[in-house]
Amino acid sequence: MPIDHKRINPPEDAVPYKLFTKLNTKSSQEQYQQILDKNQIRKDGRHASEHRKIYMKTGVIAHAKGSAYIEQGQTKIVASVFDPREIPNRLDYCLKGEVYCDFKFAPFSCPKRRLHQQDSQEKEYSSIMKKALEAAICRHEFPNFQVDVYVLVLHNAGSALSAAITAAGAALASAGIPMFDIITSSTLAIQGKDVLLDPDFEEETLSEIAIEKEHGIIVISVLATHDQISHFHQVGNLPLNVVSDSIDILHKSCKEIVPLVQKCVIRSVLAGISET
Amino acid sequence: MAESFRVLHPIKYYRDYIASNVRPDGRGLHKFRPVLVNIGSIQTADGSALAKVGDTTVICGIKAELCTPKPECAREGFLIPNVELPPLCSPKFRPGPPSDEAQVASQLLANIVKNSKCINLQELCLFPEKLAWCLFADIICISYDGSLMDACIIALMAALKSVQLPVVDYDPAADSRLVNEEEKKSLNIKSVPICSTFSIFDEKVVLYDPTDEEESLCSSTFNIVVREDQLSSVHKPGGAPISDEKLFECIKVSKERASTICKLIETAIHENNT
Amino acid sequence: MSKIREYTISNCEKNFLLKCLKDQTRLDGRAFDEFRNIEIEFGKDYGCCCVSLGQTRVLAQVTCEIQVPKSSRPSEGILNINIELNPIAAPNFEPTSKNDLFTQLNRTLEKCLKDSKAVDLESLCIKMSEKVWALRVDVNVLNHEGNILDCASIAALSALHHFRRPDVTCDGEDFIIHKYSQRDPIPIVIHHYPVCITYSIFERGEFILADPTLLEEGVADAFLTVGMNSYKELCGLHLGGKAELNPDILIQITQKAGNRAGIVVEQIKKAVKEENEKRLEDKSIGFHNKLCSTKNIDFEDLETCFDQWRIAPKRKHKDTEKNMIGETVEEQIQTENFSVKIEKKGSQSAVLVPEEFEEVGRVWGDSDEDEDAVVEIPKKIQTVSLLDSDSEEESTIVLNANSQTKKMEEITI
Amino acid sequence: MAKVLTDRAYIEMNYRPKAGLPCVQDRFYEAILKNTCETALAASLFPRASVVITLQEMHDNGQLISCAINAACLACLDSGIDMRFMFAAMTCFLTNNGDLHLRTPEVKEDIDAIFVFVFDSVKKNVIVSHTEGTFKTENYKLALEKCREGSETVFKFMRKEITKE
Amino acid sequence: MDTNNLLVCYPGQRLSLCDKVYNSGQGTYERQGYIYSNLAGLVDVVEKDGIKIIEVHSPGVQTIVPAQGDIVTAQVSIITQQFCKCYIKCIGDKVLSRHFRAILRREDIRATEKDKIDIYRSFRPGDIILARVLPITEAHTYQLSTAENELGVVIAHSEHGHPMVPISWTEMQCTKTYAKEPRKVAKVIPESVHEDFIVRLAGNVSEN
Repeated sequence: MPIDHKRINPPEDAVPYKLFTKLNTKSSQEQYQQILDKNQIRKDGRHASEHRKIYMKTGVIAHAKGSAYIEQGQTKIVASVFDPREIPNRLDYCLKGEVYCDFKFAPFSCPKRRLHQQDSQEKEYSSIMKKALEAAICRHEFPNFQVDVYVLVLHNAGSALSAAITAAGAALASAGIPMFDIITSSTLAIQGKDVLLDPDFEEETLSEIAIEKEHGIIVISVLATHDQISHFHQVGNLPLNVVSDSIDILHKSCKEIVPLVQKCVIRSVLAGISET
Repeated sequence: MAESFRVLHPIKYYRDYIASNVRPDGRGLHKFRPVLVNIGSIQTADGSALAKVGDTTVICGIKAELCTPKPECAREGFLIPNVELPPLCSPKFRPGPPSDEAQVASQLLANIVKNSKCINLQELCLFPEKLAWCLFADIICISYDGSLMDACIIALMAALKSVQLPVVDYDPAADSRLVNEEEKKSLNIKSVPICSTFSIFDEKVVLYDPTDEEESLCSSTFNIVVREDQLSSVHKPGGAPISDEKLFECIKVSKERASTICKLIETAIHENNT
Repeated sequence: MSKIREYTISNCEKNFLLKCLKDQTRLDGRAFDEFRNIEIEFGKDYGCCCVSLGQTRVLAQVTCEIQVPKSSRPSEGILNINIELNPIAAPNFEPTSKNDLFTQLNRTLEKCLKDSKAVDLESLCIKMSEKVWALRVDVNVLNHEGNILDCASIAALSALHHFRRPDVTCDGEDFIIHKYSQRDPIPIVIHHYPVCITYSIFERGEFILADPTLLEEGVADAFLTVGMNSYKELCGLHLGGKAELNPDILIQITQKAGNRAGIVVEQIKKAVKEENEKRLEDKSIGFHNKLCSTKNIDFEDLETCFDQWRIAPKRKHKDTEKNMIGETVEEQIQTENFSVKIEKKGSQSAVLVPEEFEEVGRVWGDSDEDEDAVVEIPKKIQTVSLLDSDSEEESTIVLNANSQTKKMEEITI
Repeated sequence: MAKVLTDRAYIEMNYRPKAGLPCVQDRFYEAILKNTCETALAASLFPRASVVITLQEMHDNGQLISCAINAACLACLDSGIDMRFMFAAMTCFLTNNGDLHLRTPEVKEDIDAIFVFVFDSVKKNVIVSHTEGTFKTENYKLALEKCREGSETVFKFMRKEITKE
Repeated sequence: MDTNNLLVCYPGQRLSLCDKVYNSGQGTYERQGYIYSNLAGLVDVVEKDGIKIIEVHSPGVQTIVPAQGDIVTAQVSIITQQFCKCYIKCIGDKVLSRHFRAILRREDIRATEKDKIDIYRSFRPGDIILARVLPITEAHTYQLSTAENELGVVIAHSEHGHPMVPISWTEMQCTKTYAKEPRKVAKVIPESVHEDFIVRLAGNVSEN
């Protein structure tokens, strides 16, 4: 790794201590078997089709136009939105405004330390978020301008992408950016016949490994009022019928989150009124 | 109307307020903002804390890794503090490598940690020349509204106090290391340095605990770091000159504030342990 | 903005220069093949030297560290050359961005010193494919008065010649790096001494000037840089600009450069030798010998008068601190300057509230809002629960809200 | 180049270490130097202009930051740009036996704390205070006084150097 | 404010049918015969000629961009022979938290004797001006005009940094040095939204 001249540099040979813990002899299959018991109850006591509890709050960042903080189980994410600004380095006129998304994991947010520079996964998530949010924002209302959306994951306990999209949606709404609808998002992890809604970090990682032939993760975001899916993201190997069933589950789950976001957004409006 | 006046002629706007001994946010000139500490909420980190000074929110997460000590200090481990000012926290920051402000903050924080000797780096060494702990302390600003250093130090110190390191068995002959995660130890934090920020407005009025707007309008901003009843840093990086009398008044105030904030951290730690 | 700082040459300057050349004169009175004076000074550190060529000044510093060798050359050390063009040298140099001039200079210098294998890289190997010395030569241009390259190559070579690396001994598996005080440091092995010699070409090779100044560089059609060692071996040749040059002239110039190289290398060797002798004799070394010939401040006198302030460490009674373990939920702290209140917030938090914040009414929380004002929210029972906590907690980000949500479970389900 | 300020000159500071690329520590020095020069130079007389100050480290034999600040002051004086006042830096060392020295002590381990102060030439007020190590307020006060007296000599030296040419 | 009688909505909320009586206004959009909100804010029904226009306004500082014909407050940053560059800081009486770049060309400074205009005799960098936004073209930046009596410099500082007061259409005078400097001065209009704003600024200036 080259020396970063703009940060204080650690010794070059630092390695996570987890590498030296007593060797975990369990294969991923064995690990997976512990995740769900016979009654479809997971380690944390949730049923396989049960979503974790969400806590949400807007207006956490003083100088942002809009901001939101979300806690989905242990997953903790902050999102902020800034006023439209002129698109830098652009000379031609564009009819629709642009959305710039920046998704970042804090260095301490995952079991393994993350680097300061944006890695490929973060870049991928940024572009997925951009696609998902673009559909919800009335981009024709601010031609030639760009809205900046920043997301920081403080603690990644699974389903970070969907939680980030939900939080970014709430931040956009509280920033007064014109939107077609409230956007919510949900994650589903599939391994064989098991279908886990809103997986935690361990469930998520295990579903990415091919223990059985059919496995994978699906993230969708939904514009609830008009029953539209604004984006669909899938990894792994799944047959078509499983996918369509999954979409139904996810769609339902996304709709269930909507009232929470609505309540949160309205609260921010009322807070705004009492200030002025 | 007042809002547009604030945008168009900010100095005059502030001058009018300060002439009547009050700041636009309703504080007196010599008043501090409330402080909040929350400890140990990020389980993926080995130690973590969130500090909030007024509207400035900072989160510090500490990740421990194993490394070999430097040949010149063979008996010492590492504490690597880095302050991150992401574009998320304020419209004045842009994405990209750390800004000059973030770099200066990181260095100042590293200096304060070194000067105050709050942590004995030798205790982070597991075996001389062979194995040591490297603590990555990443301090990320979530919301930026002035007095950044105050919040950074509180977050870092509170996070350090919450660090739980596993016990490591090291066999120098075979160079084998075994980490026992069941058994964990906390760090021995000797003392807690506390930073207070002050700004000089119009070269004569001292504002305590300035907000972002105040800092940008002021001609000088300086930090005083107190450890127990000693000073561990008086950092004034240029700007308008200050008279001795005002400087020592600020030192006195920071000492009083430091003891209350130390108690605050203690209370939060105690809450965490119960 | 950078254009303002650019050095531009007026037509009359240009014409005057060319006219002078026709009269066989240069503006500074030198002959066509005459070089400016070289001065080599050494700093206190090993491998630090400052070279001036007329008004052009360059500072070079060699540093070393242990690195893993390149996999393609496991038994060779590493040599890096980095030239820095700062605004200190000329106003049109930008501190951050690297321009074309930088790339050209750095590359030519690398060709001359690195690619000609002047430095014995194999002697820098400590352990095959594991540990080698990496040398880094930083060349900082201090003043740009034309012909940076010659000056930089002399500085880099002198610095390398002057530099000494710490000694390393092997103790079984371990390597011990000895400090300068423990064991004498070791000089770098240099096979041959190449330097760059630059000529500028005017009027299609009609006039060829050695060691051009800044103005001459600006007017010249082309320049020719010859990398040459004292054995008259060619170590790189670079022709820049547009000149229709006769091959004969090229050979002629190279011949001349050979003679010049011998002289320059002799001077470098002599300077380093003198410096090393000075070091042995414990004479005063370093830049300050030349820079400040007059001693203006006599600190010795100051010291004696200031040192009368001896400070006896005073002892103060420590205030017996209140024991505040857990029993008091809230504590009022009152001092001369403020009165604050520490409150426990549950879930690993505590908050410190200055008293006046309550008085002013700027409490943390939002005022309780009326649910009635909200229109059309379907209030069905969900698996997702909204934490309807007290307003106070809500305005702060309280991490781990889920510990609070647990309490809410009974209500929502 | 959007650094144009409508009400004063923009001061650009470059601090160059002797070897290697500038790192975080050098940025830290740069910030101190920049803020100091900003207050000392009468920047409001040159709106929409920029002043570039470059410092190149030649040799570090202790008291580097003081030396850099004094060099910057002399360079500013030499440039002929209007200044509100001169500034001079002094370093003071607190050794473990409680003594204060203006000269770098021979043994590094003896040093308890290092103080760097910069004073203005008009009121002799503190422009910069930079400290290393822990110390008592009294020590700080004494070091401040000592440096203030020492700065007189530096100011004298600067005046002499400037009038010489 | 009494929060009981307010109608609060969120983006995507269906507000009403879209028909002859109810029309979609600011902050709303129409889809498949219904009016939906596209902001989180307060619902406002404006009645005009028997038509009810439904609007939604978000609280606090609104997200707005300059539109043709808006009166804006801008700060001059750079002047050249042909144009001056400025930053739009307020639109009408709404303060922007992020300013927009704009250009004021020489021929748009005043309405008469256009060929005799000198930019440096009209504006100086740092001046606060009132200007009108010209029709938005394909160009990337906004174009402004001060070719009206009510538009031009409202706050300016003299060469020595002291505030100045207007003494005629074309001149302002320093309050400290009494030196006169040429400017394209704005006339204060009583009906304008800027009325009390300018009065207050004028008051502050004369205090100094």
